[in-house]
Amino acid sequence: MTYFPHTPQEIKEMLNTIGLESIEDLFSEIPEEIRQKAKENFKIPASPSEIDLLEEIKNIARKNIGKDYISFLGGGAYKHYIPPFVKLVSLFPTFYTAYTPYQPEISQGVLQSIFEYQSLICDLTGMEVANASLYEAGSGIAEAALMSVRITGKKEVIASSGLNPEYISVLKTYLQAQNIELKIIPLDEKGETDVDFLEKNISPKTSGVIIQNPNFFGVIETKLKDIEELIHKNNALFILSIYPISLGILKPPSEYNVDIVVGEGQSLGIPLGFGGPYLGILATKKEFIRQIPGRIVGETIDLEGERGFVNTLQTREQHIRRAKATSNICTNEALSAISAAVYMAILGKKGIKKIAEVCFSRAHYLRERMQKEVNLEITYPNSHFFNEFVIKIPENSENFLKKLEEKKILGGIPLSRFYKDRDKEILVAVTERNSLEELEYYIKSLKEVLKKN
Amino acid sequence: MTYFPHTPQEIKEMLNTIGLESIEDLFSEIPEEIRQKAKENFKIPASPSEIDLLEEIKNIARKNIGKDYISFLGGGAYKHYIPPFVKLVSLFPTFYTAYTPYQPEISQGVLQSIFEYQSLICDLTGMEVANASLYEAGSGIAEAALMSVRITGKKEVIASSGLNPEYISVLKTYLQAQNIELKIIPLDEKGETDVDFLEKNISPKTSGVIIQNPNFFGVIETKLKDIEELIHKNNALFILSIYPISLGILKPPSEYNVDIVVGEGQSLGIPLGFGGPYLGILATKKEFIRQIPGRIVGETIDLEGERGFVNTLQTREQHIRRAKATSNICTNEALSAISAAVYMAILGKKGIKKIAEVCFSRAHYLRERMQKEVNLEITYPNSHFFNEFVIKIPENSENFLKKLEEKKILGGIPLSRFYKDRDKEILVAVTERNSLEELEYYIKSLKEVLKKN
Amino acid sequence: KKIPLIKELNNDEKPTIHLPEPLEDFLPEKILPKDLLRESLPIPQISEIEVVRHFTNLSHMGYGVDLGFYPLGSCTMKYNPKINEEIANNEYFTDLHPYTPEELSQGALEIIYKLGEALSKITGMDKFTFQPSAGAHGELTALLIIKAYLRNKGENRNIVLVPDSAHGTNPASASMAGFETIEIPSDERGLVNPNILGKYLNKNVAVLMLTNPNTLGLFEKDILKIAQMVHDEGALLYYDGANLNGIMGYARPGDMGFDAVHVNLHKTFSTPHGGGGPGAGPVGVKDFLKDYLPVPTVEYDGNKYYLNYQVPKTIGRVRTFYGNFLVMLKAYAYIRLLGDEGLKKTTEMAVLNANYLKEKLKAYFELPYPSICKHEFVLSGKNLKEKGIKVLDIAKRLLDYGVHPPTIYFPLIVEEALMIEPTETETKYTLDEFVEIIRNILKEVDENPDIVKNAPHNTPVKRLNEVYAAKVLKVNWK
Amino acid sequence: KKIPLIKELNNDEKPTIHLPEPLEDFLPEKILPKDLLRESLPIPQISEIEVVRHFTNLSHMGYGVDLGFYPLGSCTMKYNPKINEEIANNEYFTDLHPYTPEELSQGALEIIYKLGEALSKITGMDKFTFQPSAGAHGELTALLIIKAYLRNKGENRNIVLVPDSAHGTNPASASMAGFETIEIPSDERGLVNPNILGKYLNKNVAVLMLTNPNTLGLFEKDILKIAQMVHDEGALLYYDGANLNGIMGYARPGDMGFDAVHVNLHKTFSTPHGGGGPGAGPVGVKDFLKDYLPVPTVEYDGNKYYLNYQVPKTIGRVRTFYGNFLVMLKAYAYIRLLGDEGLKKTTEMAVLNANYLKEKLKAYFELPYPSICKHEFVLSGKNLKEKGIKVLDIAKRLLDYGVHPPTIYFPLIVEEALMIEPTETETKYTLDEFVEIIRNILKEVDENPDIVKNAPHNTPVKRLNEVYAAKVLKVNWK
Repeated sequence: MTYFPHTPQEIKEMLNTIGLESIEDLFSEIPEEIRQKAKENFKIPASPSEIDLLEEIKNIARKNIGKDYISFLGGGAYKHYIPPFVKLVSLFPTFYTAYTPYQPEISQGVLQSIFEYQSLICDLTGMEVANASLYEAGSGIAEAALMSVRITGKKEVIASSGLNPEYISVLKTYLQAQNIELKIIPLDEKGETDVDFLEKNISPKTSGVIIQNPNFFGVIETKLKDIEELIHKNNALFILSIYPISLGILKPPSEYNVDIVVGEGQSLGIPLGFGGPYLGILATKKEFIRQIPGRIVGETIDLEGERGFVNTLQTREQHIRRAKATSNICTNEALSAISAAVYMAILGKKGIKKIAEVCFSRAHYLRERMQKEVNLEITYPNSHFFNEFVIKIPENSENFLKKLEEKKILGGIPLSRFYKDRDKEILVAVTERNSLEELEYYIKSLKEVLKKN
Repeated sequence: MTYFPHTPQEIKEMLNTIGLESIEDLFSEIPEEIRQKAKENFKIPASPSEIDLLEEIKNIARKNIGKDYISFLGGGAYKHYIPPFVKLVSLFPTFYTAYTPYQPEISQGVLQSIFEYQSLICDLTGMEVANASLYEAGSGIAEAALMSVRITGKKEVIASSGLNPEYISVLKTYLQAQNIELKIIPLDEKGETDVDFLEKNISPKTSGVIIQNPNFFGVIETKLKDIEELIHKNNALFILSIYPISLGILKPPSEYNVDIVVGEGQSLGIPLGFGGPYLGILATKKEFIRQIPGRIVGETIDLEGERGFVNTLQTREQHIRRAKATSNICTNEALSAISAAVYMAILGKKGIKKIAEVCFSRAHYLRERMQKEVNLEITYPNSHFFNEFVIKIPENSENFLKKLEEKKILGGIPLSRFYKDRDKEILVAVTERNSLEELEYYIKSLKEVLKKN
Repeated sequence: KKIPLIKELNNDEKPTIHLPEPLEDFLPEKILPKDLLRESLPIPQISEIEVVRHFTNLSHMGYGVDLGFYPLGSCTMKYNPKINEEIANNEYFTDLHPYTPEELSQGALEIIYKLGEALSKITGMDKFTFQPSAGAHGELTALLIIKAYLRNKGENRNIVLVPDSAHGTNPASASMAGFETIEIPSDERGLVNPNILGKYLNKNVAVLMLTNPNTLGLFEKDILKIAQMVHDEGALLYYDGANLNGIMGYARPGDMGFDAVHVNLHKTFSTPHGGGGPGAGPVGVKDFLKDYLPVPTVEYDGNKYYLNYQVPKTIGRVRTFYGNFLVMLKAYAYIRLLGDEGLKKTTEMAVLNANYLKEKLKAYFELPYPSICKHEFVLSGKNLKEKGIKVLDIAKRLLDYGVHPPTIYFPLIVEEALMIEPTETETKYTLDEFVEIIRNILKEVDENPDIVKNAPHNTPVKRLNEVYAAKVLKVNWK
Repeated sequence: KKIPLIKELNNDEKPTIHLPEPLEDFLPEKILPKDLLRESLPIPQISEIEVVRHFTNLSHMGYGVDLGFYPLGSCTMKYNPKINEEIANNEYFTDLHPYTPEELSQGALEIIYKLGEALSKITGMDKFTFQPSAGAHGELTALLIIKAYLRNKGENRNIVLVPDSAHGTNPASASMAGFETIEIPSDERGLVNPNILGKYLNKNVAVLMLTNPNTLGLFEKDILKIAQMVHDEGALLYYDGANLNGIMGYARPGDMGFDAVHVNLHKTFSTPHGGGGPGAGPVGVKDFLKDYLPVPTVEYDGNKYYLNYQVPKTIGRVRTFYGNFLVMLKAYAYIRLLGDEGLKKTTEMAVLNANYLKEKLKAYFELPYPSICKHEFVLSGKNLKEKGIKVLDIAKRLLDYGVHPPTIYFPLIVEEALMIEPTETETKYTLDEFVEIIRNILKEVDENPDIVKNAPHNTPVKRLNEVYAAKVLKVNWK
């Protein structure tokens, strides 16, 4: 079984046209030794039918029982409401079964949608230009760091340890490959990037500084103005990693004079999907446009002067510039970018702001109840946060979370997953999909679990 | 909250254009008394949000726990495999958000699809013409009976009691309205329509005779030739209700010289959906085309002589012929018909035959195991059947089925649901979605339940 | 781009999809006598990719509410919310067999029951049946209920009155229910006039069928008087719910004196029309008629929902199972999302849009009934006749501008009728654009009439010959 | 039909969708200092129906495999089975958070693990990582693994060799991995010639990157010899899996001597390309490299699947989480449905289609490398130059005939290249039709060259000015 549509008669005719006798003849130049090994070792059982396959995979899917739990997991991927039309668009045949729009005249649907994605990202971040997408935030941050190296001609990147630890890990991998130095700045007692420490470590050798806001611990960085001054005084670039939904209420990066905005776009209408595909956002100032990695869609005119859209500045890209390209990226996450565009369009400014407010208010409500009613200690109690915060519990966090799992709650991410020494802290995220009943149930369950201890 | 897109400013401008001051003014001619009552009694709470609504209805949906049971329910609605593309087509915007194609030039997609549906139904049944769909089989059979009355000018319809009891019930309702007599013919000991009885009851006054094949008890009617001769000798019409999938292997109605074929099209790619929307199939001989109820799509040419499709013979229909129309049907089941067309196209002759063979062979295998291993008595043991058969159990069928339900099996339909006196019989249906493992589990469970008795 | 018929791609040797194999020992040819088996199946065989391309390309040769303005009068082509599609695609609904035991299908029964409650609130009726699959089916059902009621009272009334502006389904349904239809002429206001009605009312009249607002989009102001007259004569009053969206929240059929109603879920409650169906036409009745409803009804005993087959004087079934359940589900979601205020606002904006558009368009056509309309209005294009232009030409030319034309040649009482229903989901911008398009077309009528007479030009096919179709009657690919 | 930008429909007063309300007492403005808050959000506000129409109309201005032939060379635009979309839409996958505890996400981990096993069988490699999100990402990952391996051995080799026919991603990935790239000229057969290769091999060479079959669609016959030479020199051999579909079932990179490979799930394994992505580029390595794979890997202890962060010499992460999981899922379903025989047949029919089309088209263009090809082949349109026609014109004219053009101007070593990959899912009929279209266009070149030079004519926009775009650089709607 396969999806080929040929009849036996056609196969015969076609072989005849080619002048061969058998299908095997089409592979005759492959050394016999190689073919023999394939014959012996290439063994994969086929499913008996589509019906069986659907059943088989449905049974595998059901093992993901965590899906049915009340979830407070965040840490870079968030359970947000996806308006149904967003999902329908990703099933439009001309979107999902198209390749990269190399032939713009028959690809205006994809191209205009991506142009609108770029525009909406600029609206959201306040930046001047955005690209057509990168894989996700981690590699996106690495690309931004490399961009700062290309632009400044310097080879030292500084990152706040408020950055998602997975992003830091990716960054290390990418920078090490090109012998670029990476310095990590600690947080202060408020859970914000330690500006004093940054001041001591930044120098005219620094190419870029990466901050995340809200940072991995949910804390809103309040000294971005100071940080920006430090960075630009040293002729480095200010790279900020953002959580798009938070920009429904938080001051946009442009107002902090950020040079490159990066971020995970998953919250903009893209399913959790066990980690991917997601969407790497990258936006910057127009002056840096020629150093942007990946594709960019631009407006143009056709022979009759009508508006149309094309991939532009392709001379930066690998298929033309090869070893000198701004990045090796070719396949990106176009369909995710389209989803994000549809998401932002259908919510609009009011909707995005409201979602941000619901996340914010429910998270603050939950944290207050945890403090006041459950007497839980909060890790950065006096810091500002958006929809995520760290709680301290009196025992090993993994044990504690297991007890919550018995009540069908995924209570948060144990910080020990990333920081071996922080084994009694949990990162709790709240979104608009956590109903008030869920918050109530979480509080109730916390009380029960703590009582048992 | 509603789906209107107006801004307050626009509403003001529009009222201004109309020359009114308030929205209320638009309703001023409605008597105050009526408006007041509406104000007092029109109370429906709104859902707090889309998110809440989805959650609320998901919770209601989960109460349909029978969906997760292994099911042997049939009796006119069958759990068949629906190829995923069939479902995708029903979400194509130009199909599902269109009205009846009154403007054929911009509706060629729907019209050609329905023309192809009609053609595929003709291919499947062997008939010459089919309409664009009726609601479902029950009212379809009633329409066919009325058609026979119009064509023959006689007012007496005979139906086999092998006809689905719900169809008989619908038929009674429709015929009684027009004072048409309905006679019901019993089955013989093999579970087939009693031909002798028919012979005694049919007369030149009979307008039509309705047989179902396979009949409600799953039995294949083997004397259709004899029945046909009787019917036509009396200048009545032969109406046959079919199960489309069975025609993958069974002789088509045309070969029995059937005059009107009707049937439930649900098995052709339409979800069970708790009983609807389904698809009423109606096909007949070309000579009767002007008496067909409902819409018919025909091929034509455009101004330039190119092929195109339109609704045709509209002079039969209610919007033109009004009280003299062949039926009152207006809205039909176009989208279900398109699904059926896609279903038949994607399976093709080979696929439909194979599905029929899988249903047939698994049903026969199960029945044999029930007889040989479980020692169950079969109601019509020596009759031919397609994928459905009646078993006898030693106790009240509803009690018996409850015990199977405890094992997450819906073992079949208790005949007592329709025939009060047949309270120890169960109608069992097998389709290609009943895997061999399911059959095995059913046998095992039967043994356990019977042992307990 | 020409799209072939599936048949034209047929090749018997092409593969089908990956299906399970039958059990060799139980193949039909080993078990059934040969004369029961078919020799060949003439259905075409084409490959999966060809099927996908075929229907995908066909879908690009169409139009729908999701593509643009669709002001088809009396059809209520409003936006179909996508959330309802998502809800109706839940496997716990789509994969549920109608004979699933009640205790295992409580969710589905709950939806039906609660939709009935909501529709009762909306219409002012006491109890609903959901068997009717479409508006016309609802009409038939209601007429059968009324007939059974009258017969039960010993009355053999056999006349159904309808206004001359009525939907064609009204008289057609009356015929199917075994009644005769008599048409009442509308008065100069476009309304049923009690004085005229009086002449038609007598002891043979079983029922007066009205749609209110009527097909001219006008509210039957004298409805209370009409109801009184009908009831005084011992007849009943039936509400054709096709236009309920013009008054929802402001007036309830039950409060106007109607005894039975049908509601088109695919109109007022926004379930998609599917290129012709499925719809749903639930029927609501006042208490005194509820013993006549089709079986089964869905009931709630305070604990559990159940199917009730014990309706004492039931007319029986009008279809199998319980109705177009998945359509009900979408309508229920729509009602639940909007609530009373949202539904009322829906009506308000629909009526606002209609009156605004009427005001804007009356400069270009005749407006036979100039009063405030409800959700739709009717223009007459007879002023164009002298230029040799029919409203059909205008309609076809509209296709070139990418909008769906209004309903034409209905209602029958208006010459060269253009029946326009913008619905509440259209923006003012769209309405203004439509006016501009009409203005352009009328300019073309003066400057270049042939472009209008031979329209459409930009569609996948040119104007189609309907007469030819009815002559050759090629209704399948054989 | 012109489609406005969303921005052009903006009106701040328009409603958003029906969302929950925030808790009044915990509004940001009551809690956060003002200077952290934004004053306004310039994102446009338009209504739901407008958004739906906007994107639905845009979707009707495009092309995809589901609409027709898409012989874009090196891109493997085969049919994307719809069953895989259904599988990947299951909420138990789509709604699963990547940090869900392992015991509660066993299904997802199982899919990743089993896909790794299957790809190992297909490629002859020992272990896979799924972090790479695309082919180029896989190249980078593999190069970093190789680099780490060499550094661990104390070797500072810094040269990556690629043939001059290589994909542009190869040198670009080499740069990102901190290597220098040197191109090896192909020989007159279009292949890497061991004699030429010998001149480039030395102790600075870290790796030779090959795609086999290469971008000319030709199998590198001397691959065993090449592998020997590379390994003898202490360098490694890397397989760019973009063309795996040309040999799957007949040859495995592992058996040819490759040490590391990437596989494009969106090419060979038919996951849809999404208008540019997402794809997935898992990397497989031989045993001696597996300690360098990115963390975490997915493992199975005989009882339970788990994430392993303890990879001794790991290069670290190349992205967050575990890769494009939903893409993996589709690829897994594809492989499971087809099995070994189906996959092999896939290759056979792809190669048959390519050779058939090559045979038919060679009359019309130059065929620089006439030997049997694999899944694709390259023609040269330089014969048209004297007529003033570029292959770009041919490509644009093809759009008018409703098919997607081949890849043009690649590979760089062929002048006026047309790179054609029909894939196995195309019918002979489609191929014949394509030949006929080409024949027609070439006739037009002789008879009416302007129609070709100014093509396309039937598309939503006419030929677009790419130079102008790069000049004005209008990359958003501000």
